[in-house]
Amino acid sequence: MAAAVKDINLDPTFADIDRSVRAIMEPPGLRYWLWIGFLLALTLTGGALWTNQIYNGLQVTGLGDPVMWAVYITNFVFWVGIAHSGTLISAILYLFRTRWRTAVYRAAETMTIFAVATAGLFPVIHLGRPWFFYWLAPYPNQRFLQPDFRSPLTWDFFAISTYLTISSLFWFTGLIPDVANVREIATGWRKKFYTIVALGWQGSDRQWRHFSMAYLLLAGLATPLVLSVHSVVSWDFAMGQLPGWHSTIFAPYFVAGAIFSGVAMVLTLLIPMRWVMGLEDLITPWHLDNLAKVILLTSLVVSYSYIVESFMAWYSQDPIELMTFHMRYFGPWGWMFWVMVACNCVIPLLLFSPRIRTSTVPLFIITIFVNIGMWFERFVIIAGSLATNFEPSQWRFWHPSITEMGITVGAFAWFLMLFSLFARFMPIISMTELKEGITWLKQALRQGYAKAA
Amino acid sequence: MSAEVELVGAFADEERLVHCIGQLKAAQTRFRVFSPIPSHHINSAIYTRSSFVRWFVLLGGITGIVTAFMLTIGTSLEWNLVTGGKPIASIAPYCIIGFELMVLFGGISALTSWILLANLPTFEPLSGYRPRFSSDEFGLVVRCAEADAERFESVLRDAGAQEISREAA
Amino acid sequence: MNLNLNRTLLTLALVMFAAGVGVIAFSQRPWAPRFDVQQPIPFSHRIHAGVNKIPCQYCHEYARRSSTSGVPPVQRCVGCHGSQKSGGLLPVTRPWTDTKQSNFEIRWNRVYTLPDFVRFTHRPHINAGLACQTCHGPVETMERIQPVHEINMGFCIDCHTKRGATQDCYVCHH
Amino acid sequence: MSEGLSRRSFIKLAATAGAAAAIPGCEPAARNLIPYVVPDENVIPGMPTFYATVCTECPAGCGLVARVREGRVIKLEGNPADPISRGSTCARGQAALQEVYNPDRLAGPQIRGQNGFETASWDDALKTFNGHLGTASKAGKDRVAFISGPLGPTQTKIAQLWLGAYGSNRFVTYERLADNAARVAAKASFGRDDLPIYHIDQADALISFGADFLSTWGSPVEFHRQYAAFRTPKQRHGQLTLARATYVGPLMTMTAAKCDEWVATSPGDEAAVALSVLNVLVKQGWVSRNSGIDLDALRKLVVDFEPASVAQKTGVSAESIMRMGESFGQSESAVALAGTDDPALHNAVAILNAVTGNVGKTVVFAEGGPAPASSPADVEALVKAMAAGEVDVLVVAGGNPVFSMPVAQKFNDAIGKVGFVAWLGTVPDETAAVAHLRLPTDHSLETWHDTQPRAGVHGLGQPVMVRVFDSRPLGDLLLASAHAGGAKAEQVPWENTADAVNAAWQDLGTKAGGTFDDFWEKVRRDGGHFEDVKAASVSLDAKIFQAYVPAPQPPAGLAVVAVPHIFFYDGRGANKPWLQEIPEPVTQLVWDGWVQVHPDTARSLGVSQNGIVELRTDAGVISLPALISEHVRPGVLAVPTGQGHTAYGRYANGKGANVWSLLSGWGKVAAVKARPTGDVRRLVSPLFRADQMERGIVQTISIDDLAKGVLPPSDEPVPPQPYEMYAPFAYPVHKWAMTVDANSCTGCSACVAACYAENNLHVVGKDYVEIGRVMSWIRVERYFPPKDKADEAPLMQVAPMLCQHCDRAPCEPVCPVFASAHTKEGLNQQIYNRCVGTRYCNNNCPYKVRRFNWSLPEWDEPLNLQLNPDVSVRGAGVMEKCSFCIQRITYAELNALIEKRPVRDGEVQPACVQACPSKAMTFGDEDDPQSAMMQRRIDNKLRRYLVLEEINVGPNVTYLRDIYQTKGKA
Repeated sequence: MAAAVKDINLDPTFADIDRSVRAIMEPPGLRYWLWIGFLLALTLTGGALWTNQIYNGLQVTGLGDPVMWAVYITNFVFWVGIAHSGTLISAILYLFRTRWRTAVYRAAETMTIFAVATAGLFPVIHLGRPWFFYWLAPYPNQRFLQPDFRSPLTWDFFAISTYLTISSLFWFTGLIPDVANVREIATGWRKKFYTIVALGWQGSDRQWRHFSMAYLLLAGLATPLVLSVHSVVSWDFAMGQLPGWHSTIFAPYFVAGAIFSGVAMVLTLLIPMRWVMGLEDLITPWHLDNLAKVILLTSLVVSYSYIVESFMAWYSQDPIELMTFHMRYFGPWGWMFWVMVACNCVIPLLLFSPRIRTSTVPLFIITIFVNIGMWFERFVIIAGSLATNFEPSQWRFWHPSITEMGITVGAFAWFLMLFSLFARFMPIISMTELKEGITWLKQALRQGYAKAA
Repeated sequence: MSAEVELVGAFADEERLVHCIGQLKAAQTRFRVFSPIPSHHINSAIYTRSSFVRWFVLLGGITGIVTAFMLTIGTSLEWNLVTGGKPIASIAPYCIIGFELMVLFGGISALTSWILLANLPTFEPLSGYRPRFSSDEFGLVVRCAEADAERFESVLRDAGAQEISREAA
Repeated sequence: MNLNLNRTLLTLALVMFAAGVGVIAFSQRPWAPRFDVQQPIPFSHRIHAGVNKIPCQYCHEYARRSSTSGVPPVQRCVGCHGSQKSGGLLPVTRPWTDTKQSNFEIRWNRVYTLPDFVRFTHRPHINAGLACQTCHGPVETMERIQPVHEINMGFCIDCHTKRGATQDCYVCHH
Repeated sequence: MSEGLSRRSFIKLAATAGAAAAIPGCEPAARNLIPYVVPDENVIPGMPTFYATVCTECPAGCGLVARVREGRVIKLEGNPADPISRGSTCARGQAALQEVYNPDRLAGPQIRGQNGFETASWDDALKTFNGHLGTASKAGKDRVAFISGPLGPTQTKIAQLWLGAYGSNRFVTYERLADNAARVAAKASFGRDDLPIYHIDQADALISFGADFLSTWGSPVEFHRQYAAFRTPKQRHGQLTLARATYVGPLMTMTAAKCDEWVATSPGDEAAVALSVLNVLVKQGWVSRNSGIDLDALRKLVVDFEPASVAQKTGVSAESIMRMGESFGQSESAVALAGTDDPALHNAVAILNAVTGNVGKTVVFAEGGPAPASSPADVEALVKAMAAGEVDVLVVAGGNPVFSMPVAQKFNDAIGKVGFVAWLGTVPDETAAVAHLRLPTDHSLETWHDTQPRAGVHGLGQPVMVRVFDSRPLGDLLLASAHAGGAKAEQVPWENTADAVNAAWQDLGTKAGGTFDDFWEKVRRDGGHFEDVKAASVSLDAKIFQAYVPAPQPPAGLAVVAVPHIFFYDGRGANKPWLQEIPEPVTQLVWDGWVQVHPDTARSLGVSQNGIVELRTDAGVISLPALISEHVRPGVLAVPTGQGHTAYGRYANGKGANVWSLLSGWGKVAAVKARPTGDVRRLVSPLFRADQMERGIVQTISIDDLAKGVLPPSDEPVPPQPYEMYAPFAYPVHKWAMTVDANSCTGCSACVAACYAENNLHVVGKDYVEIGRVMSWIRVERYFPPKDKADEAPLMQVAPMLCQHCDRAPCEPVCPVFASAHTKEGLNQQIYNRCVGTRYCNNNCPYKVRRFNWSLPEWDEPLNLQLNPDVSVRGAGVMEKCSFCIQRITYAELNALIEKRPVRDGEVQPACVQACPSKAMTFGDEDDPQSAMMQRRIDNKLRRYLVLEEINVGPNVTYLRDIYQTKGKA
């Protein structure tokens, strides 16, 4: 704890915390609305392109045999991955009583919700007949015909929807005391809104009692869930027998990758946010440092996975497998692989230096690289393996189209828009947990760690 | 029987509050605590048994698993369509559905159960609540016979309540 | 437990009930065709099939040999009605009695329609000894044909399951 | 087809039945039901009717069976009774449908006015027609001329009578790909006017000098069947041997690729090589004694054709020549074929066949052959007359001379000199563009006609459907015109073609015996009258040795060779979308023309792949993208025929370039100057890699290993089902499966065309083929061996690749909605209307045989009338794939069910199996070990293999290895 005591800021009283967080939620200015408007425009563009795609069929994409999955599924996996770090920070670290999570977990979890919401769009977008997407869900119908529960895509459907539900519940539960807090000072429509959202929370002992238990259990449920979800996503590929997909390490490999990209995305969002909103005294370098360490660790795990994957290909001596990997490194799309290696394995090594870990600008740049690298990783695995399949006569490499690019950009805008809106209208930092944390630490200092725990 | 009153004491510090709770429990009076933060000190000071929520969650989880296997196996047998030469009711893949539904049902029952057990949603505030109890102060509301009011006021004051107000119940 | 809780529980119960009812109602597809099909000619199945006991396949002659049951050719009507005694069939018989008028066509309106992706054929069903009424209802009692069953996949597969007929999707969908 | 079905009701039926072509969706098919007034006793609505007829796509004259639904012909199949097709077709035959329903077909008569062609009524059109004819005939004799493609006996007769009525006998048939040199040689060496009948199947060795007999030369479908028999290993001298085939020519054509050896010569050198082979035979004393020819003359002829010297002159290796000589001389019976336009070669080949005693065995002249078609001389005479203004009225009924006539003839100028040109045909072509009057005639499937492709084969073509457009039979037009021209009834006794054909067949009937009605009934059912031919005894004309003129030296420098395209033929196929979309078997290119260049030549020219090359001859100049490949002789620029149309409909126009415009003479070779223009046009192929990287897609075995009974060490068979996690399912009723013989498959793609026709596949065009959106359910896997393996492999490895209907199909469990599942009869079913389009199934399909509808399928009216009503048309966004023609399976099963009998073996034949001219594919029931399909597997244990067997998905298509002859062995 010594390090923590040194780094963490113990001065703020409950009142200070409330003041600074409530300050964020003052009615925003023009610059904010311009930003939102910009994002909205991009989102709508993406929506228009999608409408056109539904109307004209998938011919507007660049897809073709054999690369029938490319950008859309890559985006799907990418966003699901992003989502994971949120749950990691809010649930898993909660169970470990990690203290540095308190300041950042609300932001991270919000990111989770919106990332899943974004990811959930892509399986529908990529469908040939999106208007029938509900056939993946079991529902009563006159033919008694239900989805095939053996299909990884059905697993996906269940996993993603469960994940979205559970993290929303968890997120919502955590929000209630804070909303009740801001309810007390809010005025006008906000007052009404917060009053309804807070469900009449007053923080009585009885409410806290059940709240705490439920919060604990939700965290307990979310923890295996987060691991399962990305494993299931990875099985979309591992279950296929396509060389480059058919690999047993995919589940842990993808989960690590997910945490990696997710935490990077958290920093990508937090660093500008704390600067714009003046949260330097709540989100301290100490937090950034810890997050950076997580990135470093997962980066090493991911690099290890790359090595194992290639080793297995070599060790199997299966010519088809070998050829797939040869093409992955040196084929027409080889550059993507090397971009990915650079971004995911080499650049993060800089984080071994504590100075970089705590200085915002370099950290920010590194996280951007990580995001790019992880997007390419998914593309290389998905599209690259498809392009070099079993049938040499049926190889073919894919060319992007405006539609795919536009929808991808639109998705990013949609995500950022939701996040920005939330950050201004809801407590983006959990006051309750900050207070709890500080109280806890004060006691810890006074009475020694063991007694307080 | 004389009329009852409520004493509302505001505390800045959690430990004092906890100490005070101990005394009130000893005095076997009825009281309620408002707190801006979840505190297991307060919780354990008041309650001996832990919340029922966990039983609801267990129930939800089990329901989830059962539903999942009934759904998957049932619908497969309804049509017995062979895919990929796998058995009609192939258990292994269905376990994944089982797991997901267990988590889903468990989570939903966690939320509903805690909200209901906590008497939420409600829009009639509990007596003795002050807005700052959601922000930076702990509140201790004691309900006692008018006669005992002074005694408990002193208890609160000694415990370190910053201010104490009295209102008719 | 106080008032709030009960109220909440009640609302919850109501919502779930409503949802359940909704789902069941939805699964019954209330928008399915139940309309009253008008025909250009006041032809009565009741008189032909009911009163006069003409077997279905006398007119719908292709049912046992083909995928379609076949609409009777005008010739078939005239076969019986052509002679002078028949009164009410001038529009049909005229082109046969006077040679100057060119052939004309009767535009019957379909009563039973199937989606394009269904490859239904009559002949196995007739040859399996199914009565036409099994799917088309008591035609011999109808002045004008009205659909009795909604012919959807549930209806087909239900019968196929009962009779142990094939359940391969490919048989009808290809 | 009887008259009961009026054109009007046909259209109505088309409307209702055409509803099957609507997009899958919940809209009801058609709102109205319109009954017949009088039912047609031949037609049961909803059930197919079959009519026998004859194909007129090329002079081979294959017998066809047309499947007709509600008055529309929807599929053509080979006529099993016909001795030529024996129930098979080629891709061109399949695509004949797309001429019947071609959207560019002439819809009604047109007269040239001030501004282009104006539609006219039939009366006006015929008045103009007969008017000009009348004035012409009054102007004097022979003022009227008639050009057409090869016509059947009866139509020829009609045309001549009609000409007679207008006092002319300028009757010329024009077929650019006709084997004129062969006729000259047959006359010179055997004194015959007809062409011989070949029996490749009875030969033990074959040498083809530029005869691409598997794609365009002679009668490809028949030759496919014969060649498959020829290539089946036989016991000779107590040892299992493979008959050796060699191809001599400048380009590795499809035929060459299926031979053991391709001897690359410069165009024109074939004759020298042939004589050199003869030299070997003479020296080795392999000349049969009893052939009764004087050996000295022969020796004198071949003396200066020592293999060594020839090799040195032509660049052909002496070993190859020796090998050819040995294989030819040592075999009991052999056959040599000549396909170029060099009479010297044809003479040499005639001698070759004769002196080895093969004339009468594998090369048979038969009595009663068809009357010879016009010779180039006749055509030239007519053109001269036209140029001299001696022709007032020219009637062109096919052949499209403007497009393909040798440039030196100056046909375009000549036709300009003709006062009035009437064009009679189906789809207006370049010749129609210069006509004054265009009359739409019936397609051969819409009218009566007959053919006599060779002695003993009389094909009868009957109309199988009511005409789609407002057209008339060619015969009827001419007869009517003849009568209008005042022809006497005793000269021209018939009113219409039907009577004429009927009359023409009277004497055949009397020859056959029995009453004519029975005969007529029979021939209409059989699609013709077929009798055994009496072989004529012929002997080599001794003068031939003196008459022999040495081959003209091939042009120094670069030479351009026009290669007849297997699908476009001389160019008539170019407006059929299927034929444009199906890749050419060897190059696998689509929707374009190209010039095939050897890498060395390309380097010296500075040409790169896809770079546009300008070809300039004394006759003309064209530009085409280059295809760099090893499969052409250095110094030779090979250009496929048929593309480069300017006025032949939407699918043909502006594709590639017309190679005929480079050739001044009747030959297919010319000296050429080539230079890269610097522009680039992408040549597009649905295939990506040409080497199979030892993945065993198309596997091979040498005849030696086969004889020894051992497998190549590289591929020990994997145990059938090594590790099974689950017990396999039982298929008690049927288990449909297929056996494919890679040894018989030539890659001709007839199966692909048949699949397009049967399963309503739509064409996507060049751009979409390039990005992998081609829709064909079956494709030809075409691979070439890597250089280092070239000696231990066939020249080209081909096999059809279609859905393997795996027992443990990887595509099935990944579909979230059961759109892909297994039936109780072992089929892997793809349910279009359940598919949501995740495309996961295709990602997981190791064979990549699934096709996704990227866009809404569209057919230009009235091509949609050809759609098969028994198969749904798939909408955008759904996956589709080979169904083993489930509609045919259910059809057969229902028939069996109703007739209370089991399904007979061979009763179900998927379209591809049915069409395959070399019968490389067999379909049947795996539960029935007696079925032909299973027998074929059992008889070829050593050659059996499964594609990608190691991934253990349990495919139901078993392949048989391609057999090759180790190089350097005879």
